Amino acid sequence: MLLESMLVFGLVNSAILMLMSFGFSLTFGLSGVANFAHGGIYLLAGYLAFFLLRTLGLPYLLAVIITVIVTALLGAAIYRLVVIRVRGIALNEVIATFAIGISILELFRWLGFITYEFSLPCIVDGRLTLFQTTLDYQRILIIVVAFLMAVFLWALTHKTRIGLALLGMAQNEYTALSVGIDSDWAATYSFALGGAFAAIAALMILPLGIININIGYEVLLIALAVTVLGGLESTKGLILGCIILGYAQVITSTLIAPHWKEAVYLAAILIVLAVKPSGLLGKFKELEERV
Amino acid sequence: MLDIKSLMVFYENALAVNNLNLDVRKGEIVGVFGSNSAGKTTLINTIAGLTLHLKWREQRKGGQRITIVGAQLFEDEDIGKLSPSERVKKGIVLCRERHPVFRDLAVEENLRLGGFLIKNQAKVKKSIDLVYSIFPPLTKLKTRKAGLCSGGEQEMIAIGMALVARPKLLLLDEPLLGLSPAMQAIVVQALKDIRKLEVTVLLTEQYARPIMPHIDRGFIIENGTLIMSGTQEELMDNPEVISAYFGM
Amino acid sequence: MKAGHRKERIDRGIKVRADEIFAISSYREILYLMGPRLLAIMGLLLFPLFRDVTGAYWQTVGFIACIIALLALSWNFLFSVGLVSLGQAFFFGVGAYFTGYFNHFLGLGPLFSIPLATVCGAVLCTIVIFPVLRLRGIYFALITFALPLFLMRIIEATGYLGGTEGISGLQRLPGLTFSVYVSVVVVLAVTFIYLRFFDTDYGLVLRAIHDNDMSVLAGGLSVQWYKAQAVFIAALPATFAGALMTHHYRIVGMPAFAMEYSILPLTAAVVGGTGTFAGGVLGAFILVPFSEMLRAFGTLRIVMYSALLLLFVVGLPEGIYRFAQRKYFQFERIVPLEEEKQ
Amino acid sequence: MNKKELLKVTGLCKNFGGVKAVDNVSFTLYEGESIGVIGPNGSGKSTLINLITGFLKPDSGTVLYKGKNITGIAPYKAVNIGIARSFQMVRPFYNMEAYKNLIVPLYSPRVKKQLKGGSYGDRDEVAIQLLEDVGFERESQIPYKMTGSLPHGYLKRLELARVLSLEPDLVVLDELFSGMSMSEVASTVPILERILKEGRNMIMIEHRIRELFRIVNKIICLNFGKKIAEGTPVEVMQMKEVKEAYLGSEADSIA
Repeated sequence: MLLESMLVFGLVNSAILMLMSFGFSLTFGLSGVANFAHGGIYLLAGYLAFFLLRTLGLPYLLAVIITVIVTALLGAAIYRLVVIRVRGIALNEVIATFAIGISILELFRWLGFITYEFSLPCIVDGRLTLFQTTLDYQRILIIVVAFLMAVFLWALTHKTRIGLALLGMAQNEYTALSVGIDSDWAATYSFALGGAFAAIAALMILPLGIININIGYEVLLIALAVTVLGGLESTKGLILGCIILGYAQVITSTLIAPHWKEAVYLAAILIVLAVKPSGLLGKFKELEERV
Repeated sequence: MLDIKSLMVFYENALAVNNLNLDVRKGEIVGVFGSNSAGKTTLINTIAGLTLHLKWREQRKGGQRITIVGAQLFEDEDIGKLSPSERVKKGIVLCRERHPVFRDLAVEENLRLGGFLIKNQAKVKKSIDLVYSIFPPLTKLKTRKAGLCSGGEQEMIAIGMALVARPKLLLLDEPLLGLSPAMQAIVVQALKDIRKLEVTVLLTEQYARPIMPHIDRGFIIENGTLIMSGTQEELMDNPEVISAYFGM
Repeated sequence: MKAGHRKERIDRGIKVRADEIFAISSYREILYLMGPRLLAIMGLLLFPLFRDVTGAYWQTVGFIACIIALLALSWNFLFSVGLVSLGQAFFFGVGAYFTGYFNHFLGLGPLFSIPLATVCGAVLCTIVIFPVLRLRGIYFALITFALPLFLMRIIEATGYLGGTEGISGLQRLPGLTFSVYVSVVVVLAVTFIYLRFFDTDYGLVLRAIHDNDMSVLAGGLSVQWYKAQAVFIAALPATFAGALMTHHYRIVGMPAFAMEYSILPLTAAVVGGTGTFAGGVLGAFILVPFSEMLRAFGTLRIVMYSALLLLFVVGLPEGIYRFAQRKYFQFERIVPLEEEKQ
Repeated sequence: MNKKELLKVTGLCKNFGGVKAVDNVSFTLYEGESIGVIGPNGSGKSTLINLITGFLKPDSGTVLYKGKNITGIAPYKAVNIGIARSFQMVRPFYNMEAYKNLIVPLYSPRVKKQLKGGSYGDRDEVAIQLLEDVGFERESQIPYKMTGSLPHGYLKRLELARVLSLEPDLVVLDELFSGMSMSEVASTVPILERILKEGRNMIMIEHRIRELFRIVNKIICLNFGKKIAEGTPVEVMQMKEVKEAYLGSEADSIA
């Protein structure tokens, strides 16, 4: 019974991690910019949805659409207004987006969004009992959405012209320019997509608990941990990283103690990176070395 | 077709291209020769708009100042202020030096990206088939990642990509750089095929020798300054040119 | 700008006159070169003496500025070796906890616990970071960003070292003026030592790693080993800052790993100009008083730092120090292009 | 044969994403010899060098140097036992003066001991001397200029100077001549010949076959990661495989 629930909740946990880190990894993979504002965008989406649903009382679907569009625009705006000016200097990209993320998060803290009243409704209520493990529909939905996102990402980058162009841009900017792909256009697109993904993740995951400022930092940390673990630029690696971390967390919190959960990230990252600096499935380095 | 008049390019205080005049007529293959850091790449990047892109970027960053002055006319139209992608739309396509490909994409995907600005997919398909007919070895490699191809194959992909974009004027930056003699021969052969497609070619090279028999006119630049220009025969007759760029 | 002209930057004064050799010929030129430096040094050294003028509050602000300056110096040192740290709080917190441990559990006085904590802290930091030193750029930044947060969690989870309460009631330092003096002298000393250090061949090797680590490897030097040494040297002022601050306030707790100690030095370094030691110090002395003035805004302060950080990263990426240096040593002029055509 | 083996490579393999970059390559370099490696682009020449100098770890196979197994050795250790390499794409320290570039190799354990003295200035003189050896004009400003502002040909020679500063027994050069002008190549060849006369050994990847043949006395030809030929330059040029894979039909007119 313990084993079974560990398996199931490990899967749920992995799916949650994946949703959280998808937007970040997408933006990084397609534009080469690590968007440290990811956590801020994620939380902003949560509060926006809360505002639309609870305060304005809009229908659920409409609220979701507005949230996704607004965060996508925000993502695009972050690129257009800020990152575009520091593009190409990795340190400044990181610092600039980091600053944006912190501003968003701390602004919410200052505005007083720190009480326990903020929560989002589940899309579907109810639960399902499989053998001896009870699972609510929201968590099942999370698994489904995570899967759909992976499929979407794959289809986008392999089947569409735009996705292909984005991939090309990430690999060799000047060559992309010389065949007529506008680099700023491509990066704006990837930031918008990353923002939209963050919003979807927020809408799926936040109903499981209350909305809290510190979640913003945590999401960023998780996104970083998972992408570094799996190897930046590799979607397969990302999924693998999520599964490893997801299960590791569930196992530590059931077998040892819940508050050790966080320590698992650090240990996992340190071990993986010490052994394999390019991450589990990071293959770019290998190609680079081939002179 | 292309007319460059008194072009000057500065990187901060360093003069990369100095008061250069150059023209390319329709249907020609024109070579620009010069040693390393003579300004060839800057010249060709300026024509393709990459230097302008870099200038914009540096401006935004507040980094080094790039100054471009002079007239750049393409089919009697001023292209001096156009972005790289607008120039591609006009038919100026650049194939950069050192065979730059999208290393993590399959060969076929690379070629498809070459036709990024062409909306008509059937047309792109046709162009890709054309590339395969010019470079038969690529046919076998369609699904291989470009980064895993050999340098010669990558050069073929890079030129192929540029061809898929349907250029009127094809800019080739050092197409023979670092290639084995056998591979050089293939590229030179491809040049002949490309000429048949009524594509005008402007290319740069350090060692003129393998490519010399196939060009119509040549320009020789040194430290960013044009020191000599002429038809193929005129250049071949000049002993100085021969010793400096042909290694005889 | 007029058509046919372009702007040009030219070195002013001495450098132009004698291309590589500095020929100092007059007091005016000596003053031109030394003036700004002397002014800064004298200002810093005299500051603690004016307690009556500034009041204890601004003396404390000066002290905190020195602490941040030390962290910024450490950040800049790491940056010069090609390591970008987003977690100076890690070094700071380790130093703070070490001194707290030495003082509280082993009963060592500040005279011993601070230096000991500085060295032990730096050693521990180096050991922790050693396995990930092979990482470059963003990867390394991610790790350092995560480190203090995780240490905080671990202390919280295990309850070691006082857990969430921290360790309080540490031995006091002689007084505010003493603390300020110590910090000012250390800031000046570290700046000077670091600057001289990078002129030696050993320092050159470290700078070379920043430029191109593959070439350093091909030059027969172990990059990881030298980076580890650099981390140790860079950690020293940061752990010292943590230890000094701990004794000054007589308490160490989880806030020692707070984000503030990561963001402030980073901002100071960026505002001052990344890679310039004096710039980082300058940045700290601009930023800390500024942040004190914003204290009334509560948590909005952090938003304002971030905004400032953003403003500088985007608007003046070279930083105040380099900007000022350029304006001081170079001038710009408009040159007509016709002159340069050959 | 009573010649001493300096470097013995046996069955070296390296895979990249399923493609065999180096496939079962073996060869032996005897003391006093120099080997040239030729082959089409992407045939694994650079990978082979990376494997020997420790920049890549082989999947299988061994590298013996002076009888000691150095397979998968750390690159800096390889340097310190006397194997120094140059890079095909130059990798100088752009933000330093040209001569300061050489301080780094001069600081390595291999050379450090031989230079007496402290930390200031002593190595500078040695560095400038080395730059002069590879053709930097001593009287000019060039050795003192920022590396970033030097023309490419100088960077290539700087790369050579770095290798020489390490006083290697085995010099490994990866396409040194690519990117040099005709006259630069012409002036560099005697330097290489002098290095050989000093009793050092050399492995050289090169496309400039004519210059290569003046310097080396043995050629290895790679194609698709496999060794397809080995022998004296004249022998190798006669081989059918080499002609097909590397020289192409227009071989005679180019080489």
